[in-house]
Amino acid sequence: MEVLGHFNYWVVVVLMMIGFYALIARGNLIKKIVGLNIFQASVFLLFITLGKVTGGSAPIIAEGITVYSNPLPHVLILTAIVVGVATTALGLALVVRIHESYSTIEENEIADMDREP
Amino acid sequence: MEKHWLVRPKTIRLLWIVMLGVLAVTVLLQLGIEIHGEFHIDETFGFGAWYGLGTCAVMVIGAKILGAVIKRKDTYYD
Amino acid sequence: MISGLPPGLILIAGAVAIPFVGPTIRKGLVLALPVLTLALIWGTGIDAGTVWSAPFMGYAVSPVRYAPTGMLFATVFSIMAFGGALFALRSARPSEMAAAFLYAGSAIGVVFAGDLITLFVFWEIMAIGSTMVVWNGSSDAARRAGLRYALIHFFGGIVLMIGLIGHIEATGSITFDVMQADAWPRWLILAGFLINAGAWPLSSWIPDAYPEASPAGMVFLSAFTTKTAVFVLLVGFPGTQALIYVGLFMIFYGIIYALLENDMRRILAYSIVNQVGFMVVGIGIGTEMALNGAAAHAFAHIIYKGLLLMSAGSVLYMTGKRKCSDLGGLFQSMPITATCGIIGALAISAFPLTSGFISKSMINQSAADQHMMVVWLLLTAASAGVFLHAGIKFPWFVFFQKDSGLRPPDPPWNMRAAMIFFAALCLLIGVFPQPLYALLPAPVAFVPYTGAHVVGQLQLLLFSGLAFFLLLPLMKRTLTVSLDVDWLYRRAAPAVIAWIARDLRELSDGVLGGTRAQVGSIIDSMAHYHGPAGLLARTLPTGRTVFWVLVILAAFLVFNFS
Amino acid sequence: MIAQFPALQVVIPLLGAPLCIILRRGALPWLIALLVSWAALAMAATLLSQVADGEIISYALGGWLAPLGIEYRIDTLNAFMLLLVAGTSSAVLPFAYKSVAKEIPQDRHYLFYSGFLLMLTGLLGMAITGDAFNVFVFIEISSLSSYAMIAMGRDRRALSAAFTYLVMGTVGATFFLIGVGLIYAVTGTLNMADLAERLPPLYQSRTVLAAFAFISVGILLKLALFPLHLWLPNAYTYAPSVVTAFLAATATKVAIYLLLRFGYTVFGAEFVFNIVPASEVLLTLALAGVIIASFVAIFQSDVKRLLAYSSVAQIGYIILGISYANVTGLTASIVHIFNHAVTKGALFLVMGCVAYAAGACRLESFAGLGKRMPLTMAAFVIAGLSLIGVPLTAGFISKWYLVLGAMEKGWWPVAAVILATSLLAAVYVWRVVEIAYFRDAPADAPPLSDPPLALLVPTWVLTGACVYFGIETSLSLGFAEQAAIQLMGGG
Repeated sequence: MEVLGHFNYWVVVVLMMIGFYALIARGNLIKKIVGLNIFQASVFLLFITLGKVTGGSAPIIAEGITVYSNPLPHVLILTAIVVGVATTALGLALVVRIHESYSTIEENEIADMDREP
Repeated sequence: MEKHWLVRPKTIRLLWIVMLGVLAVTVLLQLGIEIHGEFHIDETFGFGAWYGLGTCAVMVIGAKILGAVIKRKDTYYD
Repeated sequence: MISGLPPGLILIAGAVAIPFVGPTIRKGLVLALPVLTLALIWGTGIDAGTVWSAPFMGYAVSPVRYAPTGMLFATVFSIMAFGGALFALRSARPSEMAAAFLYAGSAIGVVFAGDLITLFVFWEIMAIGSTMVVWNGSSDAARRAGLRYALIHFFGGIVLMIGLIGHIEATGSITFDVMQADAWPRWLILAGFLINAGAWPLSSWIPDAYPEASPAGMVFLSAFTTKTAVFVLLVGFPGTQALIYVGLFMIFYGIIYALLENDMRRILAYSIVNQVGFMVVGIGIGTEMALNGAAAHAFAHIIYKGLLLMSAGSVLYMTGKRKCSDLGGLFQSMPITATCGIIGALAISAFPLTSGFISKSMINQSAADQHMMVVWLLLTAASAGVFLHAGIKFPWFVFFQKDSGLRPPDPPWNMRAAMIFFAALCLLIGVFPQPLYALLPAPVAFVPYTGAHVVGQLQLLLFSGLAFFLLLPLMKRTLTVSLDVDWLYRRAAPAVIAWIARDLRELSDGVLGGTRAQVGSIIDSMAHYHGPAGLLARTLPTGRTVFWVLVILAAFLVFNFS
Repeated sequence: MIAQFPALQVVIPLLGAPLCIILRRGALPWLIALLVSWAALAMAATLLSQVADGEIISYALGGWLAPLGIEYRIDTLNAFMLLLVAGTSSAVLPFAYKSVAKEIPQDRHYLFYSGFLLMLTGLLGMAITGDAFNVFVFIEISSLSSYAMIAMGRDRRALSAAFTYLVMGTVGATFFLIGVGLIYAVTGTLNMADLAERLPPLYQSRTVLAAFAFISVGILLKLALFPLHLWLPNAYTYAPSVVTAFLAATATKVAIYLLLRFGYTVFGAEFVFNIVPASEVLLTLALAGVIIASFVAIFQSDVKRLLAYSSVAQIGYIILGISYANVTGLTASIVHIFNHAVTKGALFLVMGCVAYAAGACRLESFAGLGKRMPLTMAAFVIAGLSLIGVPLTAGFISKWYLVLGAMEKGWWPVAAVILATSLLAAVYVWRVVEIAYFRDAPADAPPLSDPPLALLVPTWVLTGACVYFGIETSLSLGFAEQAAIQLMGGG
């Protein structure tokens, strides 16, 4: 089945859409951050599966192993995960401050409070 | 209060007479001066006089007619 | 080294310095700088040609080019700056004086420009300087008229800039020289020039904005913008036939509107259009004599129009009134102002022995020499019309007519001195035309004072005078303004926009099912779409923003794969 | 030593950030930030002088050679951007001392300067690196720090603005990452120079097409091209004055640099303009942005917000120049990146001065400022003229080249739009000037005067630069032209 051949891509796409849906449709700021995380996770998955070679082993030189997975995407994603964690942390910190100032974390209510008189 | 000499009716009447006299002189002067025009019309006798009088009348009346259409109170844009 | 300095820079530097010096130094400065400019212009000499070039924006620009026409205009501009400064010495605020000097300096910059880029740069600075002069009229009307003025000149600048860049792109040359109006870049350049010349239909900015300036401000305004436009037309488009028709239209437009006008300074503003029309016709005819005539007429015009506006400015300054219907009988208490005003009026009407006679005759004569009978007849009729609308109407209604009961004295000494200086110049040039003729770009073989000429002109003018007094009942002053093209952007366009905006609003209200109250004004309707909480500026929730991202991404992908 | 400048350019600001946190007392963090920024400026100037003759510096980070190691690759465009970023931060940091003291609580100053240096690091890194993934890392460094910096604004709306920016910025950066992943999948390299060699045979590949779409949308979001600009107005309006000035002058500009770098160097002009209809897409969005954002700016009641929308319009101009796909248009874009940075920097510093004195930047608070803060408002007028594009200001140079480029293409309606929208710029600048000079302050207004010299001098340095670069163009225009030729020539 050609369409299902690259099932990893399908997983990525589905995760990405779930993430976007949360971003677009949810007014709760924390849910938005969760959506953002799912979206990012889908991209991490994309990179990781790109580097995986079927039947390949971890890239450690050892006797009798000739097929290795590509380690570079995995290394890159380590960096990206760090960035993602930092973003989440910052986002949550902002939500805390927003809650302190507005006493709500619903986007609509915040927008209503901000509307120019 | 005595009116300024220039605006007394007597002076004004005198000014009209002087002016008509000057007008006559300018036209008559043409008798002594040969005019070389580029066109025929400008060689006619007293061309400046009749042409000036005529065109001015046309312009004033033309302005009057146009004015009837485009004049507005001067507070129009305020 | 000093000879390489762009002469306009002296006045511009003065403009920068004026706000920062004390009143005594300022007075000395504003009188000395124009003289210094004149000395620099003539100290360097015509043979200097293009003095230097410098790299700018990847082109070699030549900001200083000495050429006869430019020097003639620069000379009269310096004289005007001096006379205007003398007139404004006590009444003008520092900001107004600075604006006027920026304006005058950039006008001189234009006439010395050796290339189109320098020309454009000074052209735009001139627009800024003149707008600031209008704003210094310091009334609410001045502010609004100044904004309209600025927008029109900004628009003119846009037209000119598109033309210039198109021209430079097509020819690869930035030299400012004779051009043929044969392709759209040149047409746009010509249009840009004509907007500044006050050509119809974009002429109403002159009577709209100029009379809102201060008494001294309008003296400056009358001199530079339209005359630099005449200068660039003279250098760039001599002999362009379309200009004859444009000019003739300007002439009669000016006369008719001036005849209908009640405000004395608006009368004079319309007569600027009329006089520039004569110059434009001369440029359109394009023979050596016609071009000489246009240049000489510009020279003479700046001085007598300055004089007329000084006279009108003095009346306004002393009485605070500018409507003919409020004025009259002032000759009794303002004899110097009245006399000088009459001399200016005679000069603009080209009475023999005044400067207007020896310059305008050249244009009329060149039309005759080219056997353009219709043009000649129209010009002759127009000469009579000038006497009618400016030569008699202005002094008659302001200084004579009925007695308004006003008895203001003549203005302060500096204003009187400026008027007497200019009145003397009008007469001197009229009696001794040779020095002016020597300045003209081409050698002059024209003899103004022939018997036939003088008699013909006297007949024409005196009989128009007769017509004026005979038709006086038809010219009763009314408290009116006349609609002009500016009606389109002051009344019609806003109304149309308001109408469309209202319709759009109804539409959107209908679609949204809203019951928002109808607010008629344009601003409100526009703000509906563009305001802080408007559709296009609203702080969108994050979700909708992300949605847009996806739309653009999808568009990109569709585009890419199709 | 000079040979190590490419690395030091990024490393010194990066080390300065924790230093600010360690030495948190008094004015020390500010001093560190200032010195670091000036050092960065000196290094950027040196690098620019080294590549001025068209040479390209390649620097292998940590001694790992490209294509496996990270390469810093500096040509005229990179060096020009480095100079712009370091120059702007060097000009606004002296301003920061008093402005930050007024706008941000004392106990957070060291965090502010630390964050500022991180922002600087990120932007310098984006401009200098020759590695596609490294770009992502630097984007995130600069973005994360700028979210935090924006949230430091006094108004609580700064928080929601920062949050929106965080979401949008992350989405943009992640899109960029997806694109990079896709081209890595087909080429097996992340080095830009290497990619440039390996991509041409793959131009028809769907993966490459998709990668281009993701990367462009990601970058367009970061550079706030209409209609992806929605995060920008609030972020600029509510951020602290210094941050707004710095971000407006550099952040979107570096993103535009990335667009140029990926468009011309990585994918290649042939791909971008002939295979993908990027020219048409960019032209449409840019024109829409210029017109709509200019109109929106006219109707704003907060001057900072007005200027923010004007930034969106100006970004439209820059993208317009790119869409011409000729050397003149590209030159116009690059020179406008520079000129607009100088102009907007000056204008937002003026806003900083007004905020310092009057506390707010709403239109009403400008009433009578022409008399009460003459030097500040004079700077506004001059920088405003540059924004409009009046001759002898920097803005005119860009406008001229933008129109010239349009004419070369024969797109004279586009030229007309450019010039007509500068009329709109005149209107929105005029609205502020009118209130400042023609409307008197309310009778009960507290007395105001020009801010202290510490604020005025930096403002006037940038204002002076608006005029200087309008007359002496060999630096701005000269390097822009060289960079444009290098990009177009595939160098």
